[in-house]
Amino acid sequence: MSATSVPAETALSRDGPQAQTAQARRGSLEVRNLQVVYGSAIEAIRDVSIEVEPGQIVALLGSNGAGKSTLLKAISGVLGEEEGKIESGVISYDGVDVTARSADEIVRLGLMQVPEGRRLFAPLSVDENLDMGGYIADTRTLAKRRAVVFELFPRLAERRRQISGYLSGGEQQMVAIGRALMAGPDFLALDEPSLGLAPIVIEQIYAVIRRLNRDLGLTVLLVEQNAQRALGIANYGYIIERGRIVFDGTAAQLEKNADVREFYLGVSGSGQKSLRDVKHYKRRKRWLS
Amino acid sequence: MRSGHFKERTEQLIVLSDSAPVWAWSAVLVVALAAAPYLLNAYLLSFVVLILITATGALGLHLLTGRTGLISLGHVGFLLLGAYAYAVPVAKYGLSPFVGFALAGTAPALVSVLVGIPSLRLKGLYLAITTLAFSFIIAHLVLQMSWLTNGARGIQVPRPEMFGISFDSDIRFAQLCLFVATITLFGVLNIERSRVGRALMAVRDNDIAARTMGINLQAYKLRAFMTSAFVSGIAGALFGIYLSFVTVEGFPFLMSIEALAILIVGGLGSTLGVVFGSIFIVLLPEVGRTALSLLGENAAKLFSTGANELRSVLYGVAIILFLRFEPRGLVGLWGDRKRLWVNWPLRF
Amino acid sequence: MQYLLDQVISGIAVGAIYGLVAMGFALIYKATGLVNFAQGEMSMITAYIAWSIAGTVSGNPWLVVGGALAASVVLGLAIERVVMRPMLGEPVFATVMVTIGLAVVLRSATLLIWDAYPHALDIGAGREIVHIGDTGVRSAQLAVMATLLLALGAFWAFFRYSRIGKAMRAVAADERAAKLMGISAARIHAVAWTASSVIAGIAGVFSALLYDVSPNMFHVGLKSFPATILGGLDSVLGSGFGGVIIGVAENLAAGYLAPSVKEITGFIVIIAMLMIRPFGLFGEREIERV
Amino acid sequence: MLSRKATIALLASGMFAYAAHAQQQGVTANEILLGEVEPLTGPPALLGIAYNVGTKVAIAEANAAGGVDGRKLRLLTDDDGYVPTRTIQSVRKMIEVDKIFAFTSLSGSGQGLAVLPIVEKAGIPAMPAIGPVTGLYTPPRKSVFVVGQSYEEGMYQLVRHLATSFPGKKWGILTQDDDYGVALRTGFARAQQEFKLNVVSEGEYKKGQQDFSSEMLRVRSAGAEVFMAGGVIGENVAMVKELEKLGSKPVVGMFWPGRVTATLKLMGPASDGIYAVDYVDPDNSATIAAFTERAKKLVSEAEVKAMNRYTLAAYASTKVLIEAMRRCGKNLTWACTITELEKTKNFESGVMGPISFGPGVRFSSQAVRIMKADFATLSFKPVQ
Repeated sequence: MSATSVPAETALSRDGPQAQTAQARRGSLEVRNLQVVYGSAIEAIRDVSIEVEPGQIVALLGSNGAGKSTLLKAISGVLGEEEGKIESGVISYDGVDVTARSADEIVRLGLMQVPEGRRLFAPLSVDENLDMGGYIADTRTLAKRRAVVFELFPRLAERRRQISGYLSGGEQQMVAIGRALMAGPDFLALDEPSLGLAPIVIEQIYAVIRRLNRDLGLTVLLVEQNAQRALGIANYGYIIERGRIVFDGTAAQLEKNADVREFYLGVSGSGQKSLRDVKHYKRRKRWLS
Repeated sequence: MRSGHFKERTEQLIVLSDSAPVWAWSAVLVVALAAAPYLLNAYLLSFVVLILITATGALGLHLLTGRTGLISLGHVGFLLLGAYAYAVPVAKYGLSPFVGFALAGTAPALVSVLVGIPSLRLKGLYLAITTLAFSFIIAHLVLQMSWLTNGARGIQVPRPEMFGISFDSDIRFAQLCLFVATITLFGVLNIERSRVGRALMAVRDNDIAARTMGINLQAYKLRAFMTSAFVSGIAGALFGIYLSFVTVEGFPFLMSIEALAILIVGGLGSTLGVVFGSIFIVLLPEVGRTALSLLGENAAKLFSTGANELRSVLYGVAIILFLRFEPRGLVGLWGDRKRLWVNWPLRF
Repeated sequence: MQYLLDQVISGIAVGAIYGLVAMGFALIYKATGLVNFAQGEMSMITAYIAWSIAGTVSGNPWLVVGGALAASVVLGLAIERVVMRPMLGEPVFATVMVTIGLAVVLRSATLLIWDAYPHALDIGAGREIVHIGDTGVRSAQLAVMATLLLALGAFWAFFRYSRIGKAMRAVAADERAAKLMGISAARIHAVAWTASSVIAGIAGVFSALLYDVSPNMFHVGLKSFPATILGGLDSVLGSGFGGVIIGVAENLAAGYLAPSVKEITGFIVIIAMLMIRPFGLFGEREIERV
Repeated sequence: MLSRKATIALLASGMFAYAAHAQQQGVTANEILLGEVEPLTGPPALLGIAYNVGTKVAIAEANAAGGVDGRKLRLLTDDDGYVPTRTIQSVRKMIEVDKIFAFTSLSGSGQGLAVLPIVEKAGIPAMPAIGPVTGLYTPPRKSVFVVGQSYEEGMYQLVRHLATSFPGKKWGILTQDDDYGVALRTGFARAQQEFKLNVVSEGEYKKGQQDFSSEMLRVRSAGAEVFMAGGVIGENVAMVKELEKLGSKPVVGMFWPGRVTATLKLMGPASDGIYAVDYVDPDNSATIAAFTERAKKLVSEAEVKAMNRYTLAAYASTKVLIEAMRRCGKNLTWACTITELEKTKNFESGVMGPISFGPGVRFSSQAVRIMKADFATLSFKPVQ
């Protein structure tokens, strides 16, 4: 697998290897004091700041409804779909302010998102889904990138003519990641890639994510509920609760933190959870924010 | 205006209204409407009558489209059926208006089963199309069965006489329409807060989930169809009486579209919206007329024979602009005002 | 036998017009998820513009056709930009209602700009009678059939091979995901509206050649609607075929049963078909994986 | 709350309208207000606009001659788009709000029938002449006067003429699926029985239909030699062009709503020799030429262009009304106008045969004339 990784890198980057070495590495994201409101009434995110450095894998952990997906939508510029609005704060990517940019401009800058639940173009074939991922690229580049995707996910090469809606969940996730790679991104934001998949498939997907980061130098922002899995490959992590960042630190710090262990990794200090502990944690969370 | 009021118990949620001011204002409205016939001239009264009939018909559609989420593009078919089901026995065979109104409700309701059965398989626009097709087929059959319906000649419909009251005068007829519209409105509000009403809403919002919760989809959809057709049929009968002359031409396809427009302009899914929407759509052409006449004779001369078409253009533009700036309908606008009041000056 | 042949051939010619308009319906539905109730009106406006051009260039067919095409492009773009784009992201219901408002505006504007009289569109071609065996057809009828075939081929290739065609299918499948791929939905919508306006315009010009321009022309929208349903709302090619089927069915019903049945034949055909295939003959069954 | 506000507004304006009125409504010291409702938008505007011009010409003429007993006439026009509900609204408005003196039109046939009860109850004089169907004058209504001819009678006369001119032929007929079509068919049936016509092809089409290929194939294959085209304009044109395409050349007869120059232009040479029937004078007659000359001085150029046979129908009907009003002199009331209208005997309007009403007679049955299309001059010429 590692033998073919060099051409893969060449093909996937948008500027080729020369540019890659000539410039500073790309794929840095900074979100500062972001506030998002839905329907001008419901505040989904408040005062959130995160930072992702080029080449990092950063995990964003949180339970259902914590605001993870909202944050990703804000970053990708697709909030408007559900009457969401950025009230204040700044999102900058590679030093460019993208807060008010449209989705396609952000893609052109090299930031791609793999949305929650895959969201493939169900009636389109695998090949056509990949084409759509590379909508902004030209035909020759597309062919090269497609080869890389098939090399990463050999299964997709076999199924390239199939209607993507009929693939299995794991295969669909592969198409979703492959589709994002077709744009030649520097930064990949993955929204719950393990959702609803069998452990063995999750294993494969995570192996690919790690490879994308290590071999191709992609920056990864990993949104997960599956904290253990995510912290296993992340450099740094944020915990978001009820629209606020309540904790952040390196993966090691997070794994060591008692509360994170208890509530996200399912490991209790004493082995038994008491109501008092929960209350204590909730109070802490409030205090932290 | 009350603020900071929350409903905490189911009873509070399903009661028609737990607010004394709402009841009081409703009473004022009813009294005003009851008094209106005595105070208005025949022209203004005819708008009131038209609004009442339109609202009744639109409430019928509302039960189907607004509450159950089944789009109908052919509701004019039920109106037409209702009008004929009233006109044929009453005007042609001299039967009592009671029989006429009973048939005006039941005939469309029975026919709606025929339309409803396909609906059990179809979704969204495909269903809408079968209802559209149905309305054309109904019109065709009415024209063909001239032994019963007088075909294209139409039937002259007299004003009814019931309970020993002659509804011949405009005032009495307006009162009849007010009575029917009020009964219908209360009926619809009552259906909404019943088990059936909640089931219908569940069907609208997610029919697969509704089924898993033990709601018999087919039965409920059919029931929605039948109730809707019944109400629309009664409205059709009233409309026929209002027109005093029932023909297929008096019920053009455009009426189906206008009925949908009423729901959307009012705010889809809202019963109050149906009332707002009916008022808006019935009065809109009149607003255009007034606006143009305010421009004076010169404007009329400027456009020569085109002045009326210009009014028609304005009507279309008004609908577009309205939806552009208030896609949630009049009820949305109303809700905004209310929220502004309640939440001001703290927005979150 | 000759009678049957005559009925079928003239049915195909009528059906080709339905088919073209129906393809316009399907195209907009596919790209935007909307039913455009102003389709017939768009077709009518283009026909009137063609008539106005024909009046000033004294019947040079190429100028008329070129001018009408240009006008339909402008019309499609303008409608998308001015009327539809502001509604982006609003509820589908409200947006469909906007197309109904648009239909009212276009219909009245036609009468405001032109008049209520029918007029002959004379481009110096199209009215000649050609004989195929014993069947007489007007050359414009042959041309409209050929145009439908051409349009079917062109759209097949467009959806299969062109990037924007594939993107249109992607937008139809999942608009937000398409956005995340950098596909600009607004641009796709603009293309769909323009293409739809152009084929509706072509249908309008043919219809004007065969039956004159008149303020009744917008009826073609309602008449073509069953064709779209028959073919499948989201199937552009299917709608084209659907038109031909409806056209022939109408003619056979009127020719063998009674002329009065003609009007509802299309609707009966689609009800029967929906009982068998609830998503149209060529429509895609919604792919639902739970 | 909107509805509450609206109610208050309605209440206020309602009381306003109840202000006392002195003499007969619509009549002031120096003005008389007339009103008419007709389709001015949509495809039927074709007849509504032309009709409106006719009324205007009649009024302008009367005003130019010093008005009615010194009072100038003013016309109020409302568009109903041919939709009965809107006709009802407009008629109510004109009676109740605008307080007009009389109606010069109550829109088309179906619309006219729908408003008849209102007009009858108000007792206001009305002269509906766009679609003079039987229902408008049978049974006679006190204040409603109809100038024209029924479609039934017109059709009967046309068929009678063709049946005697072309005896022993096979007949075909295609009519519209509305009251107009029914009336034509009734007239046709009467003639069919009387002349024992051999009818080989019959049918109805939906109003607004464009393509008539299958219907005309039917007509041809049935071998019809005389064909009655029961459409209005576009439909008749499509039928004739279709017959031309099929190489079928039956004798074609059509009806007065389609008897306009536009029809001939659209049909092209195939229109030559088509029979038509009408009760207003033919286009190329001296009377119409004189009328057109007068009209040119009284109305705008655009309005002259919009004229057709309905202009003449309106002109004659309105002229009768104005004449009756004039005879009332100072004492201009509804009762007097109705009485004077009733006394109308052989009134010459200049564009059709003499007009007469009588006690209990609310229909001036106008003699019809059979005409034949002449493509070279784009006109209909009387036969014989």
